Amino acid sequence: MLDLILQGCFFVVGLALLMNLYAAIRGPSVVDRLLALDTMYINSIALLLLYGVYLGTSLNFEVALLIAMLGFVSTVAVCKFLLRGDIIE
Amino acid sequence: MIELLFIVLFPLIGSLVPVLTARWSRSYSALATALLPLAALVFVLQLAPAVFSGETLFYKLPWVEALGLSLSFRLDGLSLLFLFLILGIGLLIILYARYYLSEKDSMARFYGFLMLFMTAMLGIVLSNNLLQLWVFWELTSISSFLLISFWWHRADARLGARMALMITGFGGLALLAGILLIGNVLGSFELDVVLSQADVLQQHSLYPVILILVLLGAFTKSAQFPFHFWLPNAMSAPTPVSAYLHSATMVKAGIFLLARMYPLLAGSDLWFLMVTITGMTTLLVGAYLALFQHDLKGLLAYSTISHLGLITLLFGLGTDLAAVAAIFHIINHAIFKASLFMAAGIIDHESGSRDMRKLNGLWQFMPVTATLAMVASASMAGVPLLNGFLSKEMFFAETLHQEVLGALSWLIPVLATVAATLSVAYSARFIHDVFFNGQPKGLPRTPHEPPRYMRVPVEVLVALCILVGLAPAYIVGDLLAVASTAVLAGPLPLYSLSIWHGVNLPLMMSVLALTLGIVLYFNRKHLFRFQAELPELNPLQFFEVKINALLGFAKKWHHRIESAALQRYLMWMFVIVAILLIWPLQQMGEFTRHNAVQAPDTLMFAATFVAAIAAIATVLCQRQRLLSLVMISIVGLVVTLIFVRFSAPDLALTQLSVEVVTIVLLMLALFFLPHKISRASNAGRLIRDGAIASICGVVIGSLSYALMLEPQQRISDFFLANSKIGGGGYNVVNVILVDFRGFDTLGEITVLGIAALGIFKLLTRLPLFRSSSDAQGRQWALDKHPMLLAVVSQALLPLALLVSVYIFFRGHNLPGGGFVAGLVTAIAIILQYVAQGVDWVRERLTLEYHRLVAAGVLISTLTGVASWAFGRPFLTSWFDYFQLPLFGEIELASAIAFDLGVYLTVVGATLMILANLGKMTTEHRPVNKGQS
Amino acid sequence: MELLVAIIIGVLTCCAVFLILRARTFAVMLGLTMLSYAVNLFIFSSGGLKIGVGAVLNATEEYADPLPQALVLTAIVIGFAMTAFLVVLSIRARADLGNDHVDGKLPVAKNTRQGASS
Amino acid sequence: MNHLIILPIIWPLLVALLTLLPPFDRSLLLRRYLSVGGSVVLLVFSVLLAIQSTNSPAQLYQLGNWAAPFGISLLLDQVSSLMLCLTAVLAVASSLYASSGEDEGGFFFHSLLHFQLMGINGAFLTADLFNLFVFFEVLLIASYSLLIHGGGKAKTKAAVHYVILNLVGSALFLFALALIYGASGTLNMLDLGAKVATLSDTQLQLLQAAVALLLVVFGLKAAVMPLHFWLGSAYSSVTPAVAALFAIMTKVGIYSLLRVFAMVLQDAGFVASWVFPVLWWTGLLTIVMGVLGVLASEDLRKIASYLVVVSVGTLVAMLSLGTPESVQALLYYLVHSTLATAALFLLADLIAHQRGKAGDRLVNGRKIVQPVLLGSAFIVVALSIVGMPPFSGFIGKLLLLQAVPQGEAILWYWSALLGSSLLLLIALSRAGSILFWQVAGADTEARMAGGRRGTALVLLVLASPLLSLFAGPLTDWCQAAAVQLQTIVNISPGAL
Amino acid sequence: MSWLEWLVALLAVAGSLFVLLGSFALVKLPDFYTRLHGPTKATTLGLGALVLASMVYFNFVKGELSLQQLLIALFLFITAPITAHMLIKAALHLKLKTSAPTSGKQNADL
Amino acid sequence: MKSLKKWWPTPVRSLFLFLVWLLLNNSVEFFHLFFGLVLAWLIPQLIHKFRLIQPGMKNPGAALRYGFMVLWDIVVANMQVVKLVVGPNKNLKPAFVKIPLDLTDNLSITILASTVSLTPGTVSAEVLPLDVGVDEPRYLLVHVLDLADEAELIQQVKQRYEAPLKEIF
Ligand code: NA
Ligand code: NA
Repeated sequence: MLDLILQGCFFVVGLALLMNLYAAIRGPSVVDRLLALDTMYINSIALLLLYGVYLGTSLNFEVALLIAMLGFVSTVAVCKFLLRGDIIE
Repeated sequence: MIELLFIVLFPLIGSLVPVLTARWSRSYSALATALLPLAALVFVLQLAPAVFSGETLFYKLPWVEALGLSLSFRLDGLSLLFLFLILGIGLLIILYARYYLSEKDSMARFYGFLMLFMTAMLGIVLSNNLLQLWVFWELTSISSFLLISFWWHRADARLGARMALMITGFGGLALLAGILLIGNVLGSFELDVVLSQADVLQQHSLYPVILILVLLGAFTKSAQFPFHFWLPNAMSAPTPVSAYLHSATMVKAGIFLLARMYPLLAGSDLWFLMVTITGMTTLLVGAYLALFQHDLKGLLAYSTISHLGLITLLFGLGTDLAAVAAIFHIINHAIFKASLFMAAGIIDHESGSRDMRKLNGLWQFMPVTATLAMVASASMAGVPLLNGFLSKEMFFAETLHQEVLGALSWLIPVLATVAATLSVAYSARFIHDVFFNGQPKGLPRTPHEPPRYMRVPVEVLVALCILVGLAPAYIVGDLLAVASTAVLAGPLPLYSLSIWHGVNLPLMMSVLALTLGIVLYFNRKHLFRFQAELPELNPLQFFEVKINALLGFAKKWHHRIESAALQRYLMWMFVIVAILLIWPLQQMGEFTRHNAVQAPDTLMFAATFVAAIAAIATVLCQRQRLLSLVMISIVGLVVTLIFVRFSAPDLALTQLSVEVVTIVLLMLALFFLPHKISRASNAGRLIRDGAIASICGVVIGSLSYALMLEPQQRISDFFLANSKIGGGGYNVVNVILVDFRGFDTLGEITVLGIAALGIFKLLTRLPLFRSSSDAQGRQWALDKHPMLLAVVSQALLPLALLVSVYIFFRGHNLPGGGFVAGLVTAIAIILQYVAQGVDWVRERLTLEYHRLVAAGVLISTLTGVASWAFGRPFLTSWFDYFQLPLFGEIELASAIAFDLGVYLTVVGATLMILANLGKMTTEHRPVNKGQS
Repeated sequence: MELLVAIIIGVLTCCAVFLILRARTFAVMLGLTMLSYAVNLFIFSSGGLKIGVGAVLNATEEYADPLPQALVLTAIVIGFAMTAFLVVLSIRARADLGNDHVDGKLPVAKNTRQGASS
Repeated sequence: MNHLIILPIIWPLLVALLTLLPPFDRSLLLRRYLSVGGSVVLLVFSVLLAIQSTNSPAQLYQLGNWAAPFGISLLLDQVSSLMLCLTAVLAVASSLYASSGEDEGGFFFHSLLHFQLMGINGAFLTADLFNLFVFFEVLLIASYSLLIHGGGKAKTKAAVHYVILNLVGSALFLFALALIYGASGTLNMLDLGAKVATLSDTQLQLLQAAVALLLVVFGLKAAVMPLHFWLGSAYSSVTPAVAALFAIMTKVGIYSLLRVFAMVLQDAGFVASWVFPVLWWTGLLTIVMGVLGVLASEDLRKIASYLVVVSVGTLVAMLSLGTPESVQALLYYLVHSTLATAALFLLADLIAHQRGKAGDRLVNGRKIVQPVLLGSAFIVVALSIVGMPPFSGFIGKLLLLQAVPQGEAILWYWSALLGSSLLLLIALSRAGSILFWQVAGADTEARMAGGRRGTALVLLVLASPLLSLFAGPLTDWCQAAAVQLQTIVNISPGAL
Repeated sequence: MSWLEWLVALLAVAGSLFVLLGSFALVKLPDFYTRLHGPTKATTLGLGALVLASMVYFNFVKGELSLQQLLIALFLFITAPITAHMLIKAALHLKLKTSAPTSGKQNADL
Repeated sequence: MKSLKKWWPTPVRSLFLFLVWLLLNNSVEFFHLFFGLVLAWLIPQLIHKFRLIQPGMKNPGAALRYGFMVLWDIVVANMQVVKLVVGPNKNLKPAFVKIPLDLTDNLSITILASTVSLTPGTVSAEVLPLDVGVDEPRYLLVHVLDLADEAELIQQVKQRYEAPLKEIF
């Protein structure tokens, strides 16, 4: 039963991912797309958490943790790029 | 018979003597140079009696057995004859050159090259191995190149030398092919083995090819038509060189080869035809052209060509007597031509010109030299009582006793007479035009007799002309006999070397030729006029034009093929890949289904869809660069998720962290690259590239599908079984990385370290190219380091470090490890750079990154080296468990030290790359304000 | 599953090749990055696809083939080093040669409004 | 346990790392001593290994003490030890030459040089295909960095092409490795060789796909037509010491082809049926391309670069014959041609520096200050390359010519080899004639090739007569190496 | 299914729905500034719920100690506002259009 | 006390790290406790130069209360957002609002801005003016998804979030 519900959750999060993809493709601005990408990172974390429960393994939590950390860095870097061109100055 | 080796070796060592004695006086230096060849001659004389008594002497030193190449010498009659010519005339040339060369000319260089050349010639005639013969053969080409170009400041000398080298080099290669084929057919290169197998060879289907190749070698060397033109242009060499190379040696090497191979190759119809016709043509062409030369040496050069043709013709006739005549003429020609060249050199040297239109009436100025030259040219013309007459007489006789051309055989004596007539005419010109015929015109200086000893060589040779002419049997009879025996490899025919054979047809031909020749000379105007109307062909110019045409052709095609367009090269590469891959794929046919195929699920469908769309979007917006970067990040994210999905968390971690660094890097790059570019490719190219890309995609995709369906028989079970017991870790992937295949990892971090060093190199003295506004022309924002970001970043730093320590230590047993830990650390520091700027970080982090990199790799390496101390191979791991109070069981493993190296390298390298790139941009950043 | 992964690999390869065949260094970099994704998946899939079984001992009943995973890890790192070098090289090329064309010079004529000065 | 086997990899790595650490990273002089000394020591190691490998069976070195095929193995046989010696000789010459100023043209020269050596030696020693990939990458990344040493537009331009092509090549290599592992379940060369016979049809097809990719990868590295385009601009733009070292780089490709096709897969039917024919024809075409390049070149360095292409074609075509004789000839010729082209690169630099503005371009220039040294060196090298006696080239060419079996092959190979010899003779005599003899302008003070530069040049140039003089034992050695190479696979890894 | 499992299920469903909501906001809302609210809030909350679900599951259903998920939440709560801040800064810098009824544009200097 | 400060300059941060370490390892074994202590001490030492000068926490209890309040607000805020997102776009009344700040130190401003971003319909866009340490008053520019009354919003932020923050630091 839990598995079934979790599969439903996968479907929901998968749908969210597709919406992000749509947003990323649609834009219209770069920042919109960047926002979509960042959301995608976070949704991926959601997916990993669900997947962990589904498989009953915590092997993937570090991946989720890193996505949280690194997604932040890359989004910030792109923003910095948009603002200043030079991300390390 | 080690003396045979010495005969060659001494002059070789002799080539160093003039270099070593360069500081001595010229006479002493020349004398010293002459000593070693003289010694060689002594050896020859010492060995001569044995040869005269019919022996053949051998000496062999192994060299390259794999090739069948040995230093194998043989001394028979033919070799002996040539040894006398080479060494005898060579010594005279040394004497002559002492006076000929001016103070400006480097004697060391001249004598050095001359000795080298002499060595090469001696090597040829003494060779008992065909490959060895070829080696020395090529050496003559090389050393003659150096001699001909002795006065390299003159363009004609340079070009003439190159032309000679090219022609003889070509012949040399043909000869090599011929020799190798002989070796293939007969199984040996040793002459004493080979020469006795004429039947085998001539029956073989390759015989015609071999014959043609060998003859090409011989003909190019001995300047036979149509390869004759290099010889006159080699006359830009100093005269001693011409006297040596073009009388007794270089060109005679070709003749020697004919004589040497005579027992092996001669006797067939093909031989008759090719050698006879070539010889006859050369004889005529040379004699005819000699008549029109205004240059003294030019005349002699064409005369040489003509006489070489004569000798070749004689070998072509194929009768034993003709061969004897040929050998006799080799001797005679060498003697009179060497003396003539030297005489011409004296004239040139003392009068400053070689132009026969200027040289007139020299008899008054240098009567002795004139007399000598006249005798020698009379010999060349075939005047009785001189040596030239004798061999020419034999030649005439032989032209009458052949049936080479069948019904047309009568042509040969007729043409021979014509050639003799021409020869008389040019000899007459040499005598009359130079020594008589009025007064000199416009000579640079007043001619006079040369220094005493400069004339000695000429005197010696002219004396020989007369002596041989008068008493042939006494002087050269034995030599001719042993030489002929060697050539014929059998009993000698009956011949007589007397000067009078009665009134016979050959004598009539001689008389006719002499008479007609004189007549022709005095009526030469008509002939000159006729010749003047023919188009002038300057071989040097011709050669240059042809070479330039060749280079032009090469350039055209080279540039057509190598267009310096990377896209084309890459296209080729992918096309080749596609072609090479489609074939095995097609063979596979339907994919066999060994493996259970797993049913796809929604998530995987979604992932496929997202990845595909994002990849295509990356392609579509590749000209809006930031966008494409966003799109490719999506692809990267999906790939990460796929790794998670299929149970590879280590991969996901690594992929993710690498991707972030890559994105940061690409963004740094974007700052310098144009943000938006216009469409560069036309529709045709897009379609073409699309097609290639699609094929590659389909091929690779299919291969991967086929691969996934293959049954698995892998070595991995070993890793699973030994990871814990042998490597001390539960995470098999990590144990493979730091232990089973730790060597790969060492290489991998080395690559990373080198990349960092290389990038640092690339960034030094980078002439910057920057934009003060973005793609839309908008000024950059003023807020360099947003405050909120700065605060949060520094708060994240300890957290990130803690996480990286955690990831580092758990790596051995759970997903993680030094690499990911290093990247997390590096990214956390990079975040500081982004949030606070280069200067801020530099104040707080005073690390030399290259040292960090080096230290990292060094730690890993030394971990590996440490196992030597325990007598184990490099990188043998060690781990153990310790019970400590409170702590419980603790595992210590060498893998941790290894992984620490990995960690440090990754941190060092990543920071070295990113921070330096960032630093670079900051240091030179122009002030934003005040720019339009 | 296998087919879907193969399709992803195929599509990535296709897009990567197309990008690599472009004239600007940036597109080529993107292409190479994408090609390395494809390569990594390709190597990874050569070990067969396993769901829910890692390569960590005792964590699961069955194990995935760890070797391809280790190989991919090495490949990722090396690919990263190489990409980094190429990125900086292309910056250098832009600075030295004044444009970002892979041949160091823009094709003549046609569009003169090209982004040499962006 | 014979740790000497791994020293040709570890030693240069240690030297390279030391140059980056204090006190060496502070003092150029110390770095030079370390670098040249390190190269000499490397040469000693290599010679010791060569002596060890002579007349003894091949040895495996099991890294991490894991048995083959599970751990990575290094394989020392006569072929690999020959390549090690060759590399070390180049290393000595290159480090010595660079130590007279070239190493000041950018950071980390000596480190990169030794990293490069590590990569090359690793590629020669490893018996593991994935490890081969790793060492390829080590040598490539080092070569990228060395390529741009000294700076300048030409280098940057060449580097962009070189790097991109090689990155694609690396990706293809990985595809191939995955296919090999997927098809055979192993990465160890000897193990793979033993397993080929047991593979199913589909697995063989997959292996063939891998082989096809490997052909492209190694072909690219070796610069086989039409994958040779990168070479001309890359080799002619690098600094001389780097060029001299790069002379071995294409040979790494040849060596890999040799290992994989003449050793590992020698019994696989498809090698004879299509791999060798492909190599044969591309090899011959490569000769043509190289000769065209030589004739079209306007400077000596370009000529030297295309001479590399010619030698590659010559070797690849020979390789495809697959007989012990051909491998023997190949080995000898490989050594000869590598040293000769390396010498030519150094020589081109010395000539260029003495001819004023004309440099090494084939136009009138200033008179060369040291005509005897440079002229003799040029003659030796040119004759060597053309294949004229008495220097090593002719022995090499004779071996090659004789290794071709009777039949149609003779016609093609002999024509290609002899024809190329003639055209090279024309080109080199023209080049020499212009460079040394077409003098214009006043004599000036020019950089003399003394000390380190001269020694490095002489070291490489002298190799040619020595190779020729000792051709007897050397060719015997090459023969033994060839035989050993082709019999290793029949011995199981455990027996080594 | 035990009530704990039901709790897990409830949290998972709620979390997923919030995640979906965040993405839906992204697609649906009229301009960048409004869209930004979706991911910053809904998604973050959704993730918080999922973290809880995961923790309940591992700690109580499976009975293993598992607290790492908290870190994920911690990280997100720290970084999400900054991400949003940087994004909106960039949007303001690029002067992205606001939807028609937005007031106070002069405050943002648009 | 002073020497403790010298050897352990950032006790709060260390405590935080120590807890995180235990969270990461899911364990309270001695081994992890020990390492956690070592790391909690070592890491702040290693990077102490990177620390921005910040006021110490005056009232940890208030901080805890503040944290729970924010968490609750996040949940509540999201309920509102659900309504806004699902409802028709034309009902939205987006706005940019400037909130004047009494806070002066960067840390508390950052926390305030973050809180604002996570809670009801607001996202912090900018802290104005940009330069730190100038005399003129600073503002927080926020974007509001659905603005009912500007003054009320400002009031709410200042009361609910800024005031407790002033207590904490
Ligand atoms: Na910067
Ligand atoms: Na006259």
